[in-house]
Amino acid sequence: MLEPGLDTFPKLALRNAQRIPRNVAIREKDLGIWQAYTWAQYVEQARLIALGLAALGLARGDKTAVVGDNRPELYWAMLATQALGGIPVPLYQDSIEKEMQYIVGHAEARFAVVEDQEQVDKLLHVREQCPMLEWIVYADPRGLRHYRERGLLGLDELQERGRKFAIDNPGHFDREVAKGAADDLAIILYTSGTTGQPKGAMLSHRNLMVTARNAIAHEGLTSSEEVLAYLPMAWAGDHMFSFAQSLVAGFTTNCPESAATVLHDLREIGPTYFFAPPRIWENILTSVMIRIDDASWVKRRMVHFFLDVARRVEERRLGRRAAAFGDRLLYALGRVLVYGPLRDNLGMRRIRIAYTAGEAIGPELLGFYRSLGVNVKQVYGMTESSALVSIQKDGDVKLDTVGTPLPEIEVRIAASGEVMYRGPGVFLGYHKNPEATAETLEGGWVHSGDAGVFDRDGHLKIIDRAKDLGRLADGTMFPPKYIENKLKFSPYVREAVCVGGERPFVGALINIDPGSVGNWAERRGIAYTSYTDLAQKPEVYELIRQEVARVNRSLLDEGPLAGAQIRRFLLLHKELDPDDQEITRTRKVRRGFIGQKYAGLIDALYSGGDHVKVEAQVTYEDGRTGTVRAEVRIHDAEAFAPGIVR
Amino acid sequence: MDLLYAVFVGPFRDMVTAPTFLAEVLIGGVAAGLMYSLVALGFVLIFKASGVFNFAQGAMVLFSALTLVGLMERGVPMVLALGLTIGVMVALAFAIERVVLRPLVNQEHIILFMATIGLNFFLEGLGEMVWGANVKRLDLGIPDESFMAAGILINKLEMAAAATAAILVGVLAVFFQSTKIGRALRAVADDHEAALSIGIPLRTIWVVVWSVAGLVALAAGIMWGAKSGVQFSLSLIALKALPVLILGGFTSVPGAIVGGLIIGTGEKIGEVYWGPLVGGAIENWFAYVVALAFLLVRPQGLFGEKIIERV
Amino acid sequence: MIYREAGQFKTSYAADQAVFPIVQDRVVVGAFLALAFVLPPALASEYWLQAVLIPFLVYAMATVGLNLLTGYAGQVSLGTGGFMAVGAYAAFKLTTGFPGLSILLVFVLAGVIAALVGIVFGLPSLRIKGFYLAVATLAAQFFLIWLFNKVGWFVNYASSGTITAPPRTVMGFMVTGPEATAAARYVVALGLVVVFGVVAKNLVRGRIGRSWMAIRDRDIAAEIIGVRPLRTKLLAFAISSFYCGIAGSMLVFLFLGSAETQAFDINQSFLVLFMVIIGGLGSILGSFLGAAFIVLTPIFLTNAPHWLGLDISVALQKQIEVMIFGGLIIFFLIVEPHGLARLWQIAKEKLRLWPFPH
Amino acid sequence: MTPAPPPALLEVAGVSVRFGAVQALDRVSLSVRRGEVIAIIGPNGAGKTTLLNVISGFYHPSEGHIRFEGRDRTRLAPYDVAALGIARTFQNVALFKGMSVLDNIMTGRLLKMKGSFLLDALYWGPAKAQELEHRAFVERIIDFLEIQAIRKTPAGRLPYGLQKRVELARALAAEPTLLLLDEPMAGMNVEEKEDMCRFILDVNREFGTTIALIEHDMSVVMDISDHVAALDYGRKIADGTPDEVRTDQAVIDAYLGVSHV
Repeated sequence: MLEPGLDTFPKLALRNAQRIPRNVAIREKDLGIWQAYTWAQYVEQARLIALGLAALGLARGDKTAVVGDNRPELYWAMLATQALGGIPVPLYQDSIEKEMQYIVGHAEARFAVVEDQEQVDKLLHVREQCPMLEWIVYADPRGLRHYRERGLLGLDELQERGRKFAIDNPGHFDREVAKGAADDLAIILYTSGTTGQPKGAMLSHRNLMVTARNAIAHEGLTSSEEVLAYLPMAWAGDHMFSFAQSLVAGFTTNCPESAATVLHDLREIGPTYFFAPPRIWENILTSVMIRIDDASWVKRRMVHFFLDVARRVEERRLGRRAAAFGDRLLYALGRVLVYGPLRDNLGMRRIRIAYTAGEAIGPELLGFYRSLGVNVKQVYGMTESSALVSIQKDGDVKLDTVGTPLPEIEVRIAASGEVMYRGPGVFLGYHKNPEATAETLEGGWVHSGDAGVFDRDGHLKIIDRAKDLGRLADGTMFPPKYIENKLKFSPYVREAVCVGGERPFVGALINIDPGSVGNWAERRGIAYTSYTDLAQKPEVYELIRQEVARVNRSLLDEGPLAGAQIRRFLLLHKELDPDDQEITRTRKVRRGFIGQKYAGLIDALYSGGDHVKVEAQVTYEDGRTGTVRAEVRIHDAEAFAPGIVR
Repeated sequence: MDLLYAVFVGPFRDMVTAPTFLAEVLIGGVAAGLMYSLVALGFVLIFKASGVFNFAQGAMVLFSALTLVGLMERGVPMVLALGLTIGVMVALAFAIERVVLRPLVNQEHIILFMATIGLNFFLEGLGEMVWGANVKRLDLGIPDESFMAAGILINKLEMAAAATAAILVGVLAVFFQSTKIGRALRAVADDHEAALSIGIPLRTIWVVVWSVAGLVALAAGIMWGAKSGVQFSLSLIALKALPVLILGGFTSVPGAIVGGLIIGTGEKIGEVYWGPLVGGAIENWFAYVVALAFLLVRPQGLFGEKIIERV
Repeated sequence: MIYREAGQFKTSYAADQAVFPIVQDRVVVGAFLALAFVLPPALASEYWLQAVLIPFLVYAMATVGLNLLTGYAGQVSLGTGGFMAVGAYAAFKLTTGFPGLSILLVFVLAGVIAALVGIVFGLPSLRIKGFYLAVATLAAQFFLIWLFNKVGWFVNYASSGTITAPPRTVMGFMVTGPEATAAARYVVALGLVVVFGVVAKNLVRGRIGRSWMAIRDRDIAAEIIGVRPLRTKLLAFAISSFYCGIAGSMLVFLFLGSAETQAFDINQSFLVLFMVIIGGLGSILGSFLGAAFIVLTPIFLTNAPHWLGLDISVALQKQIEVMIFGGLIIFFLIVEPHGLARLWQIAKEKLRLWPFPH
Repeated sequence: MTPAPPPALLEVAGVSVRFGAVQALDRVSLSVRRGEVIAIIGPNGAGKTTLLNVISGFYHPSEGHIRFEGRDRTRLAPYDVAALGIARTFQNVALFKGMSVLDNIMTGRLLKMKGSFLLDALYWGPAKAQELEHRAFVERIIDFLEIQAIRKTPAGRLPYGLQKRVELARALAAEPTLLLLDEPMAGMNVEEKEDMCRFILDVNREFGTTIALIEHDMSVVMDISDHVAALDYGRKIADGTPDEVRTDQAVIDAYLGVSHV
């Protein structure tokens, strides 16, 4: 349970400031060097912001919208709001005005602390529809010097007001913090939700702190960990790893200089505790493969040779079987020649614990990083569970499961195959949305929305989204997400959508990765102009056809899924884009929407034709829309009848 | 007081009192000046055509002389030896273009200048290795005696050298001004890429230029060698050619000749009349000081064009 | 491959601008320097000290000097030999004139005198550039050598015209003169090179270095942001001649023991120029690499034939050596105009990027 | 009564420049008020760059004189002009190719850096402190012009658009009161032009720097300049607000090329 004096994050921060005042709490790469703030400074900054917000009239229960890249100032603003009993509501920094307006209105935020002019402009437009948004505070004054809007002020001015407020109301900050209790609302995280409007999951201090503490104990994390905070602050994962666990364990959070320099900063910091959604692991792998392909023939041969050695050694290690003596020797050599330098180049050399979270990951992708010696483990959880339900324990890692539940968390499989769980981390419900809460929360148990099974070692295995788990016309099980992940392991596939519910066979709409396929085409002298043109090249179809064959071959020996091999596929004429609502901000496929929008394409898959005309509406970055017309080819895939030796 | 007298008045008084001696000194100066001009011509040719300050011109003078003498010592008759040496120098031009100039085509001039320094040492080593390093007599059938003409001692050999130099200058002046290749050379000198872009065959041009420079070097080598023997110090005269180019300007053929004469006579007079005052042997630095003084006044030399820095 | 850069981030500008920002480099260089002071005096043979290490240090000092002038400030100079001579003769006059002076102070004062002479011959650099400036430095070279030859005062009217290093001690050790052991002379030379190497590195990475490089790369752009051309160029001449002056005095006092003007002729200027070009224009490290390369090549050439079993005459060897030097200059200018320093840098970058391509 | 206009920061009075027979500038007079953005337009060869060069001190006018902040400085050398607080960029980028972007910008700080030579040699104490202090200032400019990613790349290797931005950074590093930009947007694509316009306006607003720029793209001139002067054949043919100059017949003729009889 939580000690009474330490049951909210502000109290925790004050304890850190006493116990480890000189430890570095947070760093930010700015003006060329890493500026560091100790826990004492972290609390001092948050205190001044809190007093400033109090001066502006922030009362207990008020909401503060927080928008922008990962910045110390924004983390302090969250803690400051909580200190006054307010509730921070982080938003995705790249969300367009329409989305922001819904969330700010729904959460009735009176205050907003944002990063820079870009976010200020958006919020000023949002304020026309949401009059309750009184105060907007910006951290970076760049370009805002001449703004004269009411209720707009800089962070320094806010802290200045805080100092004056502190003189008039001595002890106000400490009194408000003391009022905080474990079950107060700590934060509202709007889930990107694959269907309909975003839902605001309410999480209490207890939810987050108990989950954080259990995970820290479970994994043996210490106060000397280094974490890179680069994922959107509105994502439950970032909040758990970069805010909750940082406060509980006292380790250091590092904010990159800008979105463009993340990989460079990753190498500079060399974090010891790292987490990323599967698409980041995919992107890094793709960039590694492209750079290796550009190397000289000798170096290329050497790297691929040692990667194969590592894969063999890792497979044996996972199966707890000793690797062949020769392989062990080669692996030792490989560590000096390839794995060590590769990890060092990627900034992963110091990683003790790494998670892949947010979505299911292809086993081959996870296996690749583990074979290099990066201790990546799959983690299962969602916003409604304070991000963590189950973790793979060191030494008990499998490529295709999500490990065992954390202490104090029970997990069971409902009759429909849906995963249900209960525990201290379960959220309080959806903000102002009792129907959705009732749908998801049943007597303490949460409907995860994922279909899964327990394997013999008690590991939970997530197969697919519960509602997406389909059946083919002939009843064979059809897990679209599972198959899509296998397709996405290939560096040439960026996104894939499998269809097949109540259909004779499985079909796939595939998004090629313009970067790697473009590079592949250039090396073969295939000239192409646009993305659409590249996607329709016969050679590219042949390339993807081999990838589909690889997936079909791996589905062959998955027992019940053998029947779900992909029979026909097409390459989409445009990239699926969050601005067109085809995928969410964290790039999860919105199956329902795509089912309607590309119904023509899907029917063509099953009509036996070898091409189909398509006309699709596209929204550009500045909100204007345009139409893309293209002729899309359809190909049969090479499938394998069960029993044929691979 | 007598120091001022000794520096400013004394020498002039000596000159007036001994005109014949003065004439002889002058002729000696002219002869040396012509030698400098011959070497300087080689520099001007290459600089005019490729913008490269060919530091190796001195080594080419030595190399050509060594080859000629080496062949003659092997019993090859002079005319044939001359022909063979010319062949060698043209081959050398091909080699230099292929190995050194082509890879460095549009590098800055400082890089090319340093490359020719490397070339200079390479040729010195090669020449000595092939033909040995001892001093060799080179007789051209022109006896090295002098005869009295109107009371002035004139050396036959120097006259021959003067004649050769004059002929060469005439040929080169015509070559540059009016022949097709001449104009192409001037274009290449301004800007390699521009010349390439209008179809001037840069490679052939450079081979032609370096071959001609090789021949001029051979001529200088012969004259110089005949006068003071073919030995290592020949390549040092390249350094002496620098002041000549400063005076005459790097790009003008007549300038090289006039510059050579000024430096040659200036040195001799300086040595004879002012030398004793400061212990003599001022020959080896006097030329540079003169050139330096001249540079401060007119950085681009007598005939060179003013270099305007385009902003 | 050997680099472990993950986790080495900079929290201060001082750290970011350090000469060796990466820990691995700092460790290697630190260890190397420590060993350089300890191992050779203890283990190296007399031959290695006298014929290889001491000349390397002397020429390294001169090369750093010339590199500051030609590599960083872009002013071509063929007068290195002359300025070294100034240093040597100044040191000789100082030691004979003021026996009490400590030898280290003599070296520095010799450098200062050379610097003053350098400024005089640097004056023309305001009006003339490039090759033309080479003439001014040639004038310096020939004039200075002629001066030391002709004027007896410089050699204290010794009939032989040579200057010899009188015995001097530093902290009780005999470092110059006949009794000074090679090891003692080596340590003093190394001390000087390290100290002034660091000074050169500091100058180059600070505002002075930047103003030199600005003049070198685009003098009109330099002028418009406040760089005064003459003052910058003269500073370059002065500092460069300071280093050459010290190198000259080291040549006599710590290496040869005695010398005449012939030891500082135009060939010395070319030799040091080779070291700068092959080593790498505009790189302090390049100066050391160039000096080492040019000092070691002849030694390698003298021994190589014996190893290969064919013995060639000394003369032929000398000629091959000159050919190789000339050939190498051309090779380097084609393959890598920035010399060994650039090759070293590329090798290092390859190691840091391993296994990715450079 | 509109308040008296603020004293001119820069006063060019009857300046002429002649190269041999070529009359590059012919009795040009121009006044630049403090804090304004003035665009100098005109067909090629109108003498725009020559005017900038005269102000920068590369050429000395054959007649007329130039006053800066009220003091006459007609015959100053370029580095004295820089010391007055005038910085500039060049038409075809004059970066120091051998130095990194950071060093290029740090050279802009040379006028602000003093200190003794000896301390520089030791890179110790005040010399080191000064170096780090100026580095911190330069970092703000790097952040301002969003060139953090190319901080350590050699200037010679950058694409054209970025080189222009680094040159602007170097000029800003000198904290000028007057900034002369010679076609800052030549050869840039639309996006780069928008960025450069934003930077120029930010410099004018955030630092209050007076800016004189040569520009051909009339849409840019209209957008960002408060005051426009037009030159043709070395003579000033128009001077006023952007709209006045755009509709001025002499300017239209100059651009459309009426035969100069």
